[in-house]
Amino acid sequence: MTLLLLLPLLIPFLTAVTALLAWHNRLLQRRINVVGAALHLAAALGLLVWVSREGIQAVQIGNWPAPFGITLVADLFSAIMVVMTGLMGLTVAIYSLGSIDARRESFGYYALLHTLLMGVSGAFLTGDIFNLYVWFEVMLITSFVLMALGGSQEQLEGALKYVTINLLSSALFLASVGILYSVTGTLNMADLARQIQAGDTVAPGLATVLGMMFLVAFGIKAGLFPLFFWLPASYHTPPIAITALFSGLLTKVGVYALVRIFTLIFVHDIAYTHTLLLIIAGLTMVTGVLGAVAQMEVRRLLSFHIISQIGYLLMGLGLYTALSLAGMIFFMAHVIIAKSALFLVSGVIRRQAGSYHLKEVGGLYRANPALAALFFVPAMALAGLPPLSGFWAKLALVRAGLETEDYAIVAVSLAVSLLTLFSMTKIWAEAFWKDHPQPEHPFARLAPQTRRPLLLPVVSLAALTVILGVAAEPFFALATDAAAQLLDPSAYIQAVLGGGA
Amino acid sequence: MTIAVLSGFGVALTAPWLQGRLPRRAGWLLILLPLALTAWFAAQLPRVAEGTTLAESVSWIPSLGIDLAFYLDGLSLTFALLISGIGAVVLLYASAYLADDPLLGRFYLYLLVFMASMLGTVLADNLITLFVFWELTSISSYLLIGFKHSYGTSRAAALQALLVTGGGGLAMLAGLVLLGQVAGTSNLSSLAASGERVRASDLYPAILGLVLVGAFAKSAQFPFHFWLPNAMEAPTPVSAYLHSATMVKAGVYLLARLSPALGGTVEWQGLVIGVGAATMVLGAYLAWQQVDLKRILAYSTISALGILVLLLGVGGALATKAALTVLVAHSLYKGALFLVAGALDHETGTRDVTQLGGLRRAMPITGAVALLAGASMAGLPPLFGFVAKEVFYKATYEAPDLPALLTALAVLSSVLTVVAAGLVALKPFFGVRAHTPRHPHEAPLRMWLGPLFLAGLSVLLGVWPALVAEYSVKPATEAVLAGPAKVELVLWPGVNPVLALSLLTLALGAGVYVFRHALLAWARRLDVGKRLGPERGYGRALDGLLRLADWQTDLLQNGYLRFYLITIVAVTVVLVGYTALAEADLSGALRAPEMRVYEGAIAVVILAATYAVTRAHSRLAAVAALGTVGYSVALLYILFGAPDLAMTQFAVETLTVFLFVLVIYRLPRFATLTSRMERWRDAVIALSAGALMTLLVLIVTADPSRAHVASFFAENSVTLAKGRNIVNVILVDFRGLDTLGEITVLAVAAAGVFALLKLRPAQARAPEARAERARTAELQAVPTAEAGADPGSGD
Amino acid sequence: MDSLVLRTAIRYLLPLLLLFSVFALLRGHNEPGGGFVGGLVASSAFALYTLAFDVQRARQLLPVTPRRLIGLGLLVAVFSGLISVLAGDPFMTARWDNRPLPVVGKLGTPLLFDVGVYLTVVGVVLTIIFALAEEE
Amino acid sequence: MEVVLAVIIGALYAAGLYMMMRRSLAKVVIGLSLLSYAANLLIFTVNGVMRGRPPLVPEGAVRPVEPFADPLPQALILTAIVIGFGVQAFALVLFKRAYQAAGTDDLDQIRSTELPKKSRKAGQAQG
Repeated sequence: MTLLLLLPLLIPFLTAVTALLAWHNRLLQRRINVVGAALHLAAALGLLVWVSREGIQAVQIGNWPAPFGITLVADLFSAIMVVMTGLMGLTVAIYSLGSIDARRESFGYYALLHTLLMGVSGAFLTGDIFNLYVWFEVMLITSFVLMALGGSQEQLEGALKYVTINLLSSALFLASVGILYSVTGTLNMADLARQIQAGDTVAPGLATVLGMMFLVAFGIKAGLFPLFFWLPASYHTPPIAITALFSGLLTKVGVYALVRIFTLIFVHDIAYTHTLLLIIAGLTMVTGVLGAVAQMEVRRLLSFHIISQIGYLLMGLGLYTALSLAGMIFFMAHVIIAKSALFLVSGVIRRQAGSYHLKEVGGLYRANPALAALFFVPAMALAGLPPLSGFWAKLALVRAGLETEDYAIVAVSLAVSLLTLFSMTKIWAEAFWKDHPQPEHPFARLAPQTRRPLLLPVVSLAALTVILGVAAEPFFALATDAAAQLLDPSAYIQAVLGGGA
Repeated sequence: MTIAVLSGFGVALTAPWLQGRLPRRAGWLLILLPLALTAWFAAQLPRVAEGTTLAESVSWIPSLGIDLAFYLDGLSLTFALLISGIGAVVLLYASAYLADDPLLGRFYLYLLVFMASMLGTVLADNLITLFVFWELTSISSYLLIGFKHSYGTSRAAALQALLVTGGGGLAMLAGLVLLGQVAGTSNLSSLAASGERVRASDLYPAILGLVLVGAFAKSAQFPFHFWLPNAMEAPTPVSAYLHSATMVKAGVYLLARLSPALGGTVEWQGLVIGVGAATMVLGAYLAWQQVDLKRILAYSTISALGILVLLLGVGGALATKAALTVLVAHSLYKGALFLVAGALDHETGTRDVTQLGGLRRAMPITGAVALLAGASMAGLPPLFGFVAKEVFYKATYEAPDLPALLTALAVLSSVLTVVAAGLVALKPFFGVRAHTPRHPHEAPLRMWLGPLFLAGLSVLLGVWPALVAEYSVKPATEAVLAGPAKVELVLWPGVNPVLALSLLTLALGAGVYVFRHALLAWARRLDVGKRLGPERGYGRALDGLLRLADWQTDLLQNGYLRFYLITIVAVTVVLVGYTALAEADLSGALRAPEMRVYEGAIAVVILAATYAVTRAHSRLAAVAALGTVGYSVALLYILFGAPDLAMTQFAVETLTVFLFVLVIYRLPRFATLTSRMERWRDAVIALSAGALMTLLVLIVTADPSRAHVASFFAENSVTLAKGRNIVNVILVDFRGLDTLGEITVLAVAAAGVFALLKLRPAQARAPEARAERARTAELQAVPTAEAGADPGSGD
Repeated sequence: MDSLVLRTAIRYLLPLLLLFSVFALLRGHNEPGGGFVGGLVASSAFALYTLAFDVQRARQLLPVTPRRLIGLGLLVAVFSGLISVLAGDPFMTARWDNRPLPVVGKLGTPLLFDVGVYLTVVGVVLTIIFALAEEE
Repeated sequence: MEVVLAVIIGALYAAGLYMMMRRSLAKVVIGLSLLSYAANLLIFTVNGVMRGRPPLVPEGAVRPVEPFADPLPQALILTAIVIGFGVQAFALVLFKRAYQAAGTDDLDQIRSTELPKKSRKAGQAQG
């Protein structure tokens, strides 16, 4: 069974290596890609089932006892995130078949895609903070390459900023890990949690300083205010499948890391750290959504919305109650699905109406009613309209905020929700309702062989936002359990370090 | 009941398909649903009239305490009947009105979704479930208002309605959640019992304010009223259904529903009566000044909604009874009149009252319907509108506070309503036959049957008001009051002051109608609404929002990488530095350096080389200085017991310098691009970051004695891991997973370099040509990233 | 960078450096060295060769393309970890053959892992250098 | 010695960040190099520098002679150096390609992906 913890890393790794070795056989790569992604999702689901049945699971790599070796550990939150990774992997893998050009395919696109999945899964599953750094780097370098793959001027310029800022973040992350090790003598996160809670090896004040360093390092990757600049500068430049994948996974790994350290390790001074998190959450929501309001290019608009949604996730973390963390986890699943669906739909908009720019498109409401529905559902989910997935997520956060009497953040989150609705209706009104600016614009029909790979992922994701909303109970119950594990890390520590340690 | 609500959604989803299959019959088939619902609800009338209530509950999201709970009492039944009954009428009407529209299927979809949501709203027993359906009515209303989606005005009106009602809805959500928390229950039916606790809570003003904002926005109360006239962009059946008979009354429903828990306080009365009265007068005042039939009706709807809110604010048996009577009367006559307006528009091609006249011969049935409904609106006996106006006047006349003022305002608005009724019901059909864009005929059967039915009901209930009193108004009033009430309605209450007021109203109304042109000119001169009205506020807010968004985005996301880096570094310094100074123990950070001479020499070399890097004027000098730093660092590693590190650093440094030389020669010479000021600013920020890191190192190294996992590695490296080089054992065994990740990074980096160099965009131009920089032209027509990826070359 | 001295020197240096790199790899478990250092030394040797001659000739020196080398290295590394999984232990649990060999010391999966690292590093550095040199 | 190393680390950070804030692409990439030296040296320093004493076990012994340098930070730094090398190599080539594509190495002019609304022609403002 412990293999289940490893498979989410091994499957994409082997898929990537196989694709690398099959360098000249594009067709084979395409097949491997889909099979690998499907297996990855299956393994992730298996892991989730296992963890939800048997509790938190850990495996000591190399059979070295924790905290000396590296531990892979899956609690419910990790397992859920790995499932989301698998889901994104599979949908994007399929969408890519119909949207990635042959040149990119023959320059290792699929190998890169799966390496990214490996890096992301590794980050979710590792129980070791330096190992987390390594997986971050795997994920980052892969995203650098995917971002630049194709070499257009836009991509290169976007990648330039993306790379520089993220390297700054990595350097800070690395330095923080070094200091953390020097003051605690351990890299194992469960062990770190124990030591900082005990407070004897490391002074709480110094621990808070370290927490701030990690906050900035992960905050850059998560796209928090005012560290998010790399995201709107670059996310709209690569092909849309890559943008969708990034939007679904990359910033979420940053958020995951923040959640992990601010529920497991740095919880000794919540009044300081988590209040700060709430303030940043509010600012991130507002600046993100205002950025979106200002955009007329669909991909840029959606990119700014990523930031705004990160604010909600951070709000759930900052409130730090069972309900808010459950809401945050549910929100995470919701936003990954809804946002990726929107990006993928915008790719189809571009194909059919000829542009990503809202001034240059229109008429899709009549030309492609199915696409209209496929946009409308995730868009409304993102805006938090009931009974779609986003509503329950926001409701949980709002309720948690009102319970803890953090009225300001609740007010901000509700106002931002309205602005989200505003910018979603902007896309709807311009791309779908409005007539096409060129009256005789021919709406490109999707060729049969691209139709299925393009629409299947979109349909599945849109359906998921509906299911997650209408039949929210099992998912929310799962999120509640996951939140309980986050709030009381003793089981996590126990699973990693064993009874006696 | 659950089925009754959910069936609507199910049927709705089949509507577009059905319309595609059976373009002629779909309407007739779909109408079966609202008819069946009407029948079912009607069948519940006797039981509910006896005081029984129906409750159903299905567990939905127990983790959040949300049930799909429904509850049927007199109040919800009255609403449910209006919703399903008028729904049937409107659906039938629309099947003719929009017969030629290719999107009719989608229209049915939205309309049925709306109907189901509206039923859900009035039947829901759970605060959150209610909100879910409430928002669904907003979104279906959005889709319906924007139904004529090609027109910018339609889209703008749809957005406006959505933002105003949706924004109110969000405030209401917060209010409802708080209410649930304070009351300790989220069941509407058990809320009344915790009324005391709610009203005594510190949060009561907040709850009240938030809930009222939501209700007022939905029910188009001042100052949120402006969205309703604009929503007349919707096809007329939509206006009739959503924007007069049902959706706008959701706010009224909520007030009625929550009044046992929230009502009766000074705050409640002040706010609700005040807003209701203002809305009532304003709506009536604006209604008769309009020329568009639908806008006249819209403003008079606003006025009627104001009356309802006012009456609920007054509270008590009499006012509540009056509110419910007006509600029913208004839904019947206003629904009919909207449909008449639609028929006129459909047949003549215009809705401008000044262009309509003398149509009674061409459109006799429509004319008759208009006359009956108009009479009810004006409050003429023996129509139901008259009965409603009587109880309305009685309620204001006998109001506990300020009866004189309220009655005066009621009369004023009713007078103007009479004028509006005249404009809608008389002007188009009598007088000189005006020339219209289309040659008018009588509307088809499906377009007069429904309105005729509604107008007929106005007559029937006017003559026999006890029917509605017993089955609807009485149980509904009891539901609102959460207790028994004596409710009777009669057509002829005898001669009393209220009757006198009614007659006065009619007389004054007739007078104003006759002299309306003169009065209109006078009123227009006085008009301040256009300049200062809340709609202007909405426009300003929207503009301001867009400007703010642009400003903020240009400020933050300005494209200058160095600005981004400066911001990030500054934030880090402030956040970490402040925390360090405020929270950490700095003692021990300051201490004297201790070192050997050769160490000092290396230190000096590193510092000098580092400085040289920043000051280098040529690329080669910079790379050389950089290399010096790297090799010196490697020397440090040797000195301090890290031979593996030193070897790796040497090797990597050599390769890095090699790469730098290969690449950097391709880049232009160094040039000083920034001003002296900017350089100083950057230097200060960079130095403070450096100082912070120095400080951190000093703090951490002040206390060197700690138990590390290192001892484990020392202990087991040879015995268990069979290696004497502990660093290597860690790399390949203890922490082999790190190394696996690391070689993955390397592999990807190599793939990336390879792809960057070998995979160029299809139409790459020579760098020299680029360097010429026809910059503007290029930016205008940026070849998109996917130029090569898309349909043409794509796969 | 046409230099006769360099060309002559590299002819003799190359085998020496390669030998040294293998030596660094094999003894890395006990003395300073290991897969990284070994791989870097080996690839530096090829880098020098490329500098002295040209990419074509450097490529001809290698039996496989650098890209294959990367794939092979990664596979070897992961395979060394999977051996223990087949035996039911956690991933990357070391397995040793207890008979010591000269120079190498004992044979075991960590050594195999290090070989994977070595191959990957050589493949990576050569991919980068060849690609860059071909740009010139 | 920690004090001196602390100053060196601070200087490396300051220089690295300063270089990254320049407008020239080449300087930014040099700054990145300095930054990674700084981070590596920081890990090395905060974990206790000890003259001599590499973490090697003498032949025949079963554990190293005390006191010895903590091997774990060394392993971390080694990993970081190698990762840094890969990433740097990529960044270098990326910057070179970006220069070729944009036709300039002035970062203030490399803004085509996010030009503010009102200044579509701002590109040549500061040539």
